[in-house]
Amino acid sequence: ACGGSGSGGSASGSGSSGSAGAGEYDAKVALCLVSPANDGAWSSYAYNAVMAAKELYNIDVKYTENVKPTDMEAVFTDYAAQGFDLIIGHSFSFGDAALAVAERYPDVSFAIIDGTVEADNVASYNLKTQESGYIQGVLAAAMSKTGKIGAVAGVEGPAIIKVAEAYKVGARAQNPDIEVMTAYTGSFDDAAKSKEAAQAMIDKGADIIMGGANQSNAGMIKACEEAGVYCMGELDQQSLAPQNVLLCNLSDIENLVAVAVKEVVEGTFSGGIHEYGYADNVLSLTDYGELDGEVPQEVKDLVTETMEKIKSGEIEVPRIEQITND
Amino acid sequence: MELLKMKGITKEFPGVIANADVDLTVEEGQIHALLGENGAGKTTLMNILFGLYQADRGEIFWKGEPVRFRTPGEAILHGIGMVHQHFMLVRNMTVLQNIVLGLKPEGYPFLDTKKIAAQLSEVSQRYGLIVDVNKKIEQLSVGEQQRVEILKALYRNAKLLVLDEPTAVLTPQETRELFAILRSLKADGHSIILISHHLAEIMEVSDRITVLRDGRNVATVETGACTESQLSQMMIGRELHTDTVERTAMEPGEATLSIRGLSLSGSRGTPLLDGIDLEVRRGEIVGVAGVDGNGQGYLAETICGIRRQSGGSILYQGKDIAKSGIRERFRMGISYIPDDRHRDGLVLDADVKDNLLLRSYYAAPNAKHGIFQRRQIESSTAAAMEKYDVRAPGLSARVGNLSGGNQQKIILAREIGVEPQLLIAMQPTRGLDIGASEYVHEQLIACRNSGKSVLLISTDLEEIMKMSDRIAVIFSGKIMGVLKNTPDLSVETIGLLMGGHKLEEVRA
Amino acid sequence: MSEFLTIGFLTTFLSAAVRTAMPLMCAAIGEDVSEKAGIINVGIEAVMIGGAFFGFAGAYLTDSLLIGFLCGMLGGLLFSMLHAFLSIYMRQDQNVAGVALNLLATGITSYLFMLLVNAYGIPQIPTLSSIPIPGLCRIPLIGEALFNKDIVTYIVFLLIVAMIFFFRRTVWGMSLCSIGENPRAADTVGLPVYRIQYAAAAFNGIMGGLGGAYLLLGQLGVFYENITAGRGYIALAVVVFGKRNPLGIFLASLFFGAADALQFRMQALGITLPTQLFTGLPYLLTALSLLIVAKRNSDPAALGKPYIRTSR
Amino acid sequence: MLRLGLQTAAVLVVAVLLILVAGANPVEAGYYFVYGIFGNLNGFAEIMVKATPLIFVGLGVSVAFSTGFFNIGGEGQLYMGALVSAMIALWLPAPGFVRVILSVAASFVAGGIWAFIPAFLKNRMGISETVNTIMFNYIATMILGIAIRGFLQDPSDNLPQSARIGVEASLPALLPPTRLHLGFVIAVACALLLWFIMRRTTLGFELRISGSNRRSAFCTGIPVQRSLLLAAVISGGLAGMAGMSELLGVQRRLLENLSGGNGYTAILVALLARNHPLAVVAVSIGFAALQVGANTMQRQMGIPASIVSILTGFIVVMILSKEFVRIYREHKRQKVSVEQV
Ligand SMILES: Nc1ncnc2c1ncn2[C@@H]1O[C@H](COP(=O)(O)OP(=O)(O)OP(=O)(O)O)[C@@H](O)[C@H]1O
Ligand SMILES: Nc1ncnc2c1ncn2[C@@H]1O[C@H](COP(=O)(O)OP(=O)(O)OP(=O)(O)O)[C@@H](O)[C@H]1O
Ligand SMILES: [Mg+2]
Ligand SMILES: [Mg+2]
Repeated sequence: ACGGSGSGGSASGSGSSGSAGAGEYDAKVALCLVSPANDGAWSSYAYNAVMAAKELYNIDVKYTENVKPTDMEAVFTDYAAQGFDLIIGHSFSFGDAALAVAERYPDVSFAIIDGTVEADNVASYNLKTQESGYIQGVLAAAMSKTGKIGAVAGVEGPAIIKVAEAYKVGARAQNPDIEVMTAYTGSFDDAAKSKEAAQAMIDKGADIIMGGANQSNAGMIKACEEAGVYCMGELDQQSLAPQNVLLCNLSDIENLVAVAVKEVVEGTFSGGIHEYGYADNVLSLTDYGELDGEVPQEVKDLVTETMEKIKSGEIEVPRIEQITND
Repeated sequence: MELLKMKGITKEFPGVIANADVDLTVEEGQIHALLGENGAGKTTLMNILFGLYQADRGEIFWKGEPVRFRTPGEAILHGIGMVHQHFMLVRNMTVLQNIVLGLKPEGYPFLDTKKIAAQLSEVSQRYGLIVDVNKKIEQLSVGEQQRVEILKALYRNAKLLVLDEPTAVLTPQETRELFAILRSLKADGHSIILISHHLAEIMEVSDRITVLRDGRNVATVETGACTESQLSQMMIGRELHTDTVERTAMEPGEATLSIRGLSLSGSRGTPLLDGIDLEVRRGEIVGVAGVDGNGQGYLAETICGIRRQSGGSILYQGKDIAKSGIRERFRMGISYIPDDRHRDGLVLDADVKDNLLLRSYYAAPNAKHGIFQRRQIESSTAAAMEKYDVRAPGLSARVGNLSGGNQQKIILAREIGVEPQLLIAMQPTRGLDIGASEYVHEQLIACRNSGKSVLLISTDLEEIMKMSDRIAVIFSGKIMGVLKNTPDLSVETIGLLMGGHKLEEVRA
Repeated sequence: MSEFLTIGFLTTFLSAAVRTAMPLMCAAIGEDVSEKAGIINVGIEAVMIGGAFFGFAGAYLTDSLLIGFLCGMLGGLLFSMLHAFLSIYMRQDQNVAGVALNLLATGITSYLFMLLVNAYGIPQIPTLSSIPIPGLCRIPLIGEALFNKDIVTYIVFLLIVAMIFFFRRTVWGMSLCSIGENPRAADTVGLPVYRIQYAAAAFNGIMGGLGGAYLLLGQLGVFYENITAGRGYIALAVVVFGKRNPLGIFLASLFFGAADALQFRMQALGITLPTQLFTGLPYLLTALSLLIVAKRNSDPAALGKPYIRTSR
Repeated sequence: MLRLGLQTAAVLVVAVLLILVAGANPVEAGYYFVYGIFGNLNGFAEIMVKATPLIFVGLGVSVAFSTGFFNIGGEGQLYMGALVSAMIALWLPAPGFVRVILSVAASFVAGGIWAFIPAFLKNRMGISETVNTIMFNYIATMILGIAIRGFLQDPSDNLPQSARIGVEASLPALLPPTRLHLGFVIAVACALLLWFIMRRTTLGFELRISGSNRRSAFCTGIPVQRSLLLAAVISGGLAGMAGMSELLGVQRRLLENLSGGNGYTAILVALLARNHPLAVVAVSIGFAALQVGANTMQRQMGIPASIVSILTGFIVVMILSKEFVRIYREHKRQKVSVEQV
């Protein structure tokens, strides 16, 4: 699933010089990432999405990985000056750069994934990931035999916190007595810490754990594999331990990036803060893979039912962006 | 029989030819002295023999066979041992560990301390090289460390022992002990190469002498067949004019320095100086004699303010200077020539100019408002260099690259050039050749003759007797007695005081 | 709070501490030997990431953990020898060489990983399994921590014992120390100073590589950029905190492992402090621990100074 | 000259190989590299922008190195400087320019303190600064992380970052629309000042001498302790100013990873500049140009970022090995002379 940055050379199209006329394409799209394109999680989502869009539409795609905060504005300026139609900043931290550059290049559209900024030509594309946290909480609570479940998250930021908090809410909605442990490793890199955090929860009796630490989820999944308990990951992490990973939040961010590209190509782009959830078919979950037979039918029904309720608005999942202590 | 023959050895360092076509032949069972001024190339020649340096040209024959030593290890294997000018000991390891280092001792690869200690005591008994093998090097005196070095060489079955300036750090007694050891080694069939600047010592102990000058052979002579003055003439290439500056007869004036009950305690409260009383008057050189390590360094450093006294008082020109810092004391006229110039007196990585400025860089006219007056500095330091005959490529030459003698002259220029009221000179000629030593002595006497005070601290009794108006003997942090340096004062008297006997006992 | 004192909690906690300590222990033991020979390598992080990547690649491509570990040690060796070349042969500042090494290793491993991913998709490998030692692993409290571990852990334990013996009882250990203290003295008694320094650096590379490889082959099974996440820097601190002796290093790495293990156990118990405090805790402890051991400075006298035989 | 040519050739060969293996066209890459640097005003200004923090920290590191304080803590000192600047720029009820001036001073003090602690521990207790400054980097990162999630967090949302600093309290732009800002001028001014201090003043003399031989300096009455601590403070202070400059000149918001490794890169800068303040400026600009060119390459062609790290590391290794031929000859001469003996 993960293409890796090595194909980047080919992504640039053939060797025309810097001033490729926009005429050949319907649109020119630039993607800016904060980590390597092949991190197997956060940045890979976006990379895969634009590459998929390239297949779908007649667009030119370029990308830059490992952009440091102080370089963001420079990267945006450069792409904008070259006449790109859409510049995607794949992290909230691109927000300032987008606002600053957008003012100077009113014809360019800027999309910030998971952002908080808006302007005429700047849109933030956000996910109601709390919804998937909630569903996973319901599932975990329903599956748990010990009455103890866990969530291992990465760096504390609102995008991560809101999932973990909704996980608690969902779990308690299913089973008010459930004990939910959460831990933040402070890193998306340190898989060993993620593993240690999961192990600590397993040692305390947790029998199902959700991961919210991008690529370092691998450590958490490893711990669950060794202990023989269930867990939930992201993207295609099911393949890491098919006998343990119940399901993953599927490609949610991929869809989000795809939406942004689609809007620009189709001319429906508008500034503002756009939020998408299950109702928009942007969020989804994988199936149970090899564990299909292990999940009782009533639990499966419960998950489907919960998802329907969220879609219909019957359940409004709260967005909690500060860690709560209970 | 010829044990060693070095032929046509040539060694060049960037800019210097240290050895030019040098020959050296050492007979079995002989003590062969190597003589030469500072920088003549003695150490270099020995380092080549020992495999530390590689000669650019030349041959070495060992017992008649041509040999090549790429590393010291190879030289050791052939039976060459070397006691370096600066000891090669690992300070935080024990004597025993230092001695077996690099060998495959009994029990190898394990360290069988007991067995080795037994073997060692055999060797040390035989030559009277007594040391406690379980002590760490840092606990030993310099003389003991030298014994360890010799023991180290002998334990390796050294047939030829090279000693580079071994007596520079020893007291007369220790030197005598060393020579006894050397003689017994010789009697045992060992050969010895001895480097020293002390002609008397060489005359006393050696069988043959090779003299080097500017990296070249000057002569090789039988010891009996030449005199000291001939030797020094060969070394420096001219007649040595001794004692040109005489101590003029003069009545000393009032006390410049007056020390009362001075004491200093170490980190664990051990007394390093213990109730010292001492006076230095105007127009007088007071010599402090004593075996190394009896508190001389502490005394000098306490007077200069480097260490803070724990009791008693130091009156300088009648004022108590207990509260003054190092710089303040210097400005009041207290200068200091430290014994370890590399450690305490010079910044080897800095240039000549900076080293000359160390004491006065901040003061007018060198600096105004913290900014250097460069012209002023250039001219004043150049003048100092000229006046004190510092031979260096220029003001911006790195001091680390100068010879010891020239390094010492920089210190003299800095400390004496300011015309101090009180000069504390500690081992001021250690490691210097005769010419340089003579120069230092002249400067000290000139200082005294102009009515200043000099406190000369030295372990070289000869120097003390030659230079001082009065002699204080220090032992174990105490002054054992102060004697007037009259012609009837005997070396024996001082020697007894140095050994810890009380003045009353000695007089009795 | 009482939960902290149950046997169950302590048992799993100690076991976690040992597990977390392992990579640190390997790297620190290697670094200690290197520093004893006078070579300080602040690029030990690079050595670990080298071990991690090459170990991973080796195991992935050959399906053999053994070959993986060998490749890892070789990878660590490679980076360590580059540092050794710069600091011994080229006589450069060892710290600068270390910083350069860190830069280089991050780049090289992530570049090679990119090539690996392009060729094979997202790679994953199995990890070592535990081999409980019958009887001993039942000992309450410490049985789980010390005697229910994988083979590499046991080997490292044995190595620690061997190192204690090496330094205290053998001529080799003594020779090694003499080089860090006074290389010229060592040279003049015929010890091959440079060769021993290279050997010490090689050992450092092998151990650092093992530490990095262990992180992947013993614990995680996946690789990505920067996966060692600063453990090399902690290993440097472990050496100092452990007073540069093997037993001390064993205990110091356990201490840091325990700090890490405690962090997540506290979070799991719902004890909430800012998580930055938790993640920063090991470093804070390290800085404090440096203060504690400060009174007895154990730096070898010639540490970090290039030895040049022909100068003086 | 020959050596320089050979080394340049070697770097080029490695670069071409890496690019080829990554599946891209080296000629095109070379075009974009040069284009990025010289192709437009923006790229040119970017070089100065990227050089600015390197100059500050590089100067700091060079002061520390020349007094024997091995400061690997530039990263942490930078963060502390940025943190304090952010607090002043955001909170102080004063006119913008006053806040800027106070920020400049306060960032120096904050970075200085962050270097002072390990320096003090080194001088008083003999704690090796190499390890300690690294630990202080992590501790500073930790404090920053707590700050932007707590008392400094932007109240308008929950992101781990501070509020945005207004234009009035920022370093003015020099060449709009490029990002070139006053920080660059301040950095160059610092370099000149430092050069003057180190070479022409008694203070610089004290710093240099104390660094070369503490004991001799002490015995001749130079205030050694004070000098060494002062050098550390200057070193950390300059790194702190880098934080201020990045914050008020570029980012205008405090967030994680503001430094992006400048604290470590600066060590290499100081090495290549041989601790000479003016050379630090030149080398920093060189490093920045390399990055700007490489970034353009990456943006246009998707060439992986890791290639830049490899090349930078490789160049440094080459420079560290520049004496290789001389040392090799030295060894060889020894061997030859042995053969002749
Ligand atoms: N490592 C070195 N590098 C450069 N030059 C050196 C080195 N060692 C010695 N020299 C040069 O060789 C010459 C001879 O030095 P050497 O140490 O052999 O003199 P020496 O006779 O031992 O003097 P001293 O009596 O002062 O010990 C010196 O003038 C010096 O210039
Ligand atoms: N590293 C070096 N590089 C160049 N020349 C050197 C070096 N070390 C020493 N020298 C040269 O060595 C010569 C003599 O120095 P040496 O150290 O032998 O003097 P010294 O009187 O023996 O000093 P000391 O008595 O303190 O040992 C000087 O002329 C100097 O040029
Ligand atoms: Mg000599
Ligand atoms: Mg000498």
